Amino acid sequence: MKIETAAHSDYTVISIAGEIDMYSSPELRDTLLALVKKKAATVIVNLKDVKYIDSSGIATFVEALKKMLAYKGKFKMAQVPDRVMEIFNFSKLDKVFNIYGSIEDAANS
Amino acid sequence: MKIETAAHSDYTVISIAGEIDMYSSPELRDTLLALVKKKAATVIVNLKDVKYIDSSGIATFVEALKKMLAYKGKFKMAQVPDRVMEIFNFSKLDKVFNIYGSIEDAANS
Amino acid sequence: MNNPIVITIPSHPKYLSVVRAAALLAAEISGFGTTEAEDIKHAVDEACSNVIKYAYKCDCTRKITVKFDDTQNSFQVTIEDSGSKAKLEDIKIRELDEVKPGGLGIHFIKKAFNAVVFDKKKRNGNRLLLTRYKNADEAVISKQK
Amino acid sequence: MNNPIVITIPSHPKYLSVVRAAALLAAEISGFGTTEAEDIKHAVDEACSNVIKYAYKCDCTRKITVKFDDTQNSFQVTIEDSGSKAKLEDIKIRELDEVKPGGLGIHFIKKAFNAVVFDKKKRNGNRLLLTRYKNADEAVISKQK
Ligand SMILES: Nc1ncnc2c1ncn2[C@@H]1O[C@H](COP(=O)(O)OP(=O)(O)O)[C@@H](O)[C@H]1O
Ligand SMILES: Nc1ncnc2c1ncn2[C@@H]1O[C@H](COP(=O)(O)OP(=O)(O)O)[C@@H](O)[C@H]1O
Repeated sequence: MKIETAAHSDYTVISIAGEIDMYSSPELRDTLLALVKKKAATVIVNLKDVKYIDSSGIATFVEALKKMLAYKGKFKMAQVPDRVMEIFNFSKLDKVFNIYGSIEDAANS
Repeated sequence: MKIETAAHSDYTVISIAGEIDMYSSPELRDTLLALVKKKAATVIVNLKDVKYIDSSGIATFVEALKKMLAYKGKFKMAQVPDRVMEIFNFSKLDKVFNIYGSIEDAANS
Repeated sequence: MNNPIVITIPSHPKYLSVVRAAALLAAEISGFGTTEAEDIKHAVDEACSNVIKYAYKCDCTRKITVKFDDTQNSFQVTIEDSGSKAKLEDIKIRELDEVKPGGLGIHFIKKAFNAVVFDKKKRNGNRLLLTRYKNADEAVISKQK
Repeated sequence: MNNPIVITIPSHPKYLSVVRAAALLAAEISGFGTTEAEDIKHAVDEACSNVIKYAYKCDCTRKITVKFDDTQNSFQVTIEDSGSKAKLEDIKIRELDEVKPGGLGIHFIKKAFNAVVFDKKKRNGNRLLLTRYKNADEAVISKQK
């Protein structure tokens, strides 16, 4: 897994590539919780190049979402690959996460 | 491995996708030797989507080349991926095979 | 008869990618399509993650052995460890409607496999048997037993 | 200390893809870059193909066991079979300048590994030890011995 962070004036984009599993999700968690700590207003997670996500990756996103909601921050997802979307649907999280087709759409919503 | 054959008036294009190994090379050999049997004038092997080639795959190409040269047929290769080219270089076959950047270049040469 | 594929990894999360790759290919070789093979890969990964977390309590110097058996009617995956015994009453299956981190692994395992059982004959450690029937009817009959 | 990754497959060419995937990941986990890991994967595939062809004479119902050991100084792959003993005099290394099918496998194995030896201690079958040193100097010293 590779994580790239791009800070914009209104939002931060976290682009993730590769496999999110029990090995890599702690690093993802660190990245997201650092933003939570700073009370980041809007975080957009770009999942375009994610090849795999397991339950630890999903748990990480749910944790970040809940922690951001607590201070009224916005946690958004963009460019979710089909296979990852299937996993979100199965987990009944497709309605819980705010999912957008593009980073632009996520930023402008 | 998947093989697609497209017969044109002057030449036949064999497009190979996936991994060429001890398991799949017999099928490739059958395809090429069927063309040799028909004394096909020009065969262009499109390697664009080849992810892996082992020595059995290379041996199959060398065999087809030699059998085609015997009746003055033309055996050409197109769109060789970098990793496959490295293997050809190492095997000193880069000078033996006729390699082109595109199927068009191979057809027009 | 097909011999099985067997793979042993140290109980460190960095080796889970090896098991996933083997699971995907084993499922594909057994004739499953991409979606089914991905589901099987995912389930095996979740089961091995649970071995590391619960049977080995995150001690990453132990061993996990995963066996893939392809028969005419079923695809069976056997996961063995030498860690602490799983207590069945601890394995809670929570409702997916609650939104909370955790508790999803078992759902992914059950999604891919028709039968998920711990082998009681295993003395020390755990032997988890995951079976996916190739024929849907047979799966239903088995569940009714 | 790292425990090894061990994988056993039936001696059928359709399972070579599983060994290749495991070899690539094992090499990457050991810190090799993409080109080196691809070379290692290729070498292990060629060695296993030779086991099927020569040790098992294409009987695809036997077993091949491949072990990946990562140490500080080397990456070692051990390939075991229970087939007929390799006669060293049969293993010819032909010149690459001749253009002919066959005889390339050994070259790819030697490209990826510094040391390629059959373990003489193995009673029945073969145990091929492939070693790649992580430190180039050490490889040179070892070759001079
Ligand atoms: N191999 C195992 N050994 C012991 N307990 C387990 C094992 N697998 C799962 N469990 C128990 O079942 C619960 C649910 O597992 P799971 O659905 O994978 O979710 P999570 O690991 O996120 O809690 C776990 O919290 C754990 O208590
Ligand atoms: N595992 C083995 N057991 C016995 N003989 C072998 C083994 N590997 C290679 N050989 C011998 O070495 C020769 C060269 O092997 P290789 O370079 O892989 O080329 P090829 O298999 O195409 O002939 C083979 O023809 C064979 O006689």
